[in-house]
Amino acid sequence: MIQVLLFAGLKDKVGSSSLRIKEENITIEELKRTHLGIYGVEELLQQSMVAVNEEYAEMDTILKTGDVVAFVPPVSGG
Amino acid sequence: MIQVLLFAGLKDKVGSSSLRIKEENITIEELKRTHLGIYGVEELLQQSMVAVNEEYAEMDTILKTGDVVAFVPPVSGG
Amino acid sequence: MRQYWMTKDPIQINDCIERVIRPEAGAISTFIGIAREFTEGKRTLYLEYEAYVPMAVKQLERIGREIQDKWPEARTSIAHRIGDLGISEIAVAIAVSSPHRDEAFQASRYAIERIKEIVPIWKKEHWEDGTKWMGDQKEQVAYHDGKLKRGGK
Amino acid sequence: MRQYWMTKDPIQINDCIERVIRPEAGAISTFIGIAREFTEGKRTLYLEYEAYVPMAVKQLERIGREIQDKWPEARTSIAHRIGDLGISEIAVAIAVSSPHRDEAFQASRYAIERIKEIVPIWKKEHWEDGTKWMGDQKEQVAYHDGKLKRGGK
Repeated sequence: MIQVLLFAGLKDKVGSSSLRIKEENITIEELKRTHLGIYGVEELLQQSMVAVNEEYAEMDTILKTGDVVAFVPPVSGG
Repeated sequence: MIQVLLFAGLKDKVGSSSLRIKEENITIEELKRTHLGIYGVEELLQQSMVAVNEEYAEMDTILKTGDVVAFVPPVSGG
Repeated sequence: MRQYWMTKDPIQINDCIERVIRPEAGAISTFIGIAREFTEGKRTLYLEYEAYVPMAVKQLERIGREIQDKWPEARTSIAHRIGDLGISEIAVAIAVSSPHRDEAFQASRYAIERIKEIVPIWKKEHWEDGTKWMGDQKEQVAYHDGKLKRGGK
Repeated sequence: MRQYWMTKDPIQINDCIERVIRPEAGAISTFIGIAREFTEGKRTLYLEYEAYVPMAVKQLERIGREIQDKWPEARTSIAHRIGDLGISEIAVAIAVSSPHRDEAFQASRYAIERIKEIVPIWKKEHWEDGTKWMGDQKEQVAYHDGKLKRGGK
């Protein structure tokens, strides 16, 4: 089980701030392709940074069960 | 009558914060030479800016009676 | 007392300042981001900030470490608001102290630039005629391919 | 409410900040100069500031006009303390607001540099083993011949 967190415009378009996906030992890139394609948010995902367990990570990071993956659309704090 | 204001190290060395000098129609440069030489503060005066009636002025400014001349040693506010 | 925090409550700049004062400090540079009502004539009613809070705190702490690496004598504190903000309310407050002013200015500037690059916080503008999640305000190409712009040393 | 003032009372940075907030402002940069206890290991007991007060106020106002000329959307407020200051007390507080952060940072930096050039205020250090009127901390050659370094446009 992998938990996916979504924020801001990404959350609004997907219609949820959190998804639970029954997978493990896949890369973030694979997770995006096989499980997030249905939401029509390719462009926003493409622009987003990604974090695993609250630390920025690369798209080829392999996800283990229990990992929390956050897609971070372009930030606008400050 | 011209009033001379002194500050900080200049005030300490002259021993007064204010002098009254019975003169008029002289330049600041002349005032320095003829009336402030006795205090042994040539170097400090040389480093100082000068203001007439609360505005910075040049050394060749001619002083009128009632003018307030301030010698402004290198400043250190902030 | 935490140096870096996210809060739903109004921020006081003095809360950051008191965290960076120390006997060696002669200069404090602060930066305060406030909710602007008018942007080129367009009126904002209020702002809404969302954040990935635990990660945002970690990223603020990371910025603090980057500053300490670059300017070892600087001390930094940062607070960022979340939730709804009225006009002129404080969104972000940064305070950096250092013995002399040059490092304090540089470091507080660095902090706000890094916040806009790496801290997972998002601003939603609420105008009279609609809303929009803002993003990519630095127009960093780095964002477009989803890669993180590295800072620090 | 005056934007620029000299005072014998403790300064609160919020007194400057509230004077520069306006609906168009999205950024406020402040600079706070505080009495530093340790300078390269040497201990200061307290500081004493003397000023030519009416002229100092005029020069602070002049700095405000110079800032307005350079950054028309900036708003500035400056307060400077006189008399005796304990360690970590505020000697000078500057706040500059503007729509965007770049001008706010530039203008507050400009303000403190100009204060150290043209405002008739003097600091006396009181150490454990003596006192000294400080001067010429910017090491501006301009001072040495008694000429004023011109700012503004």
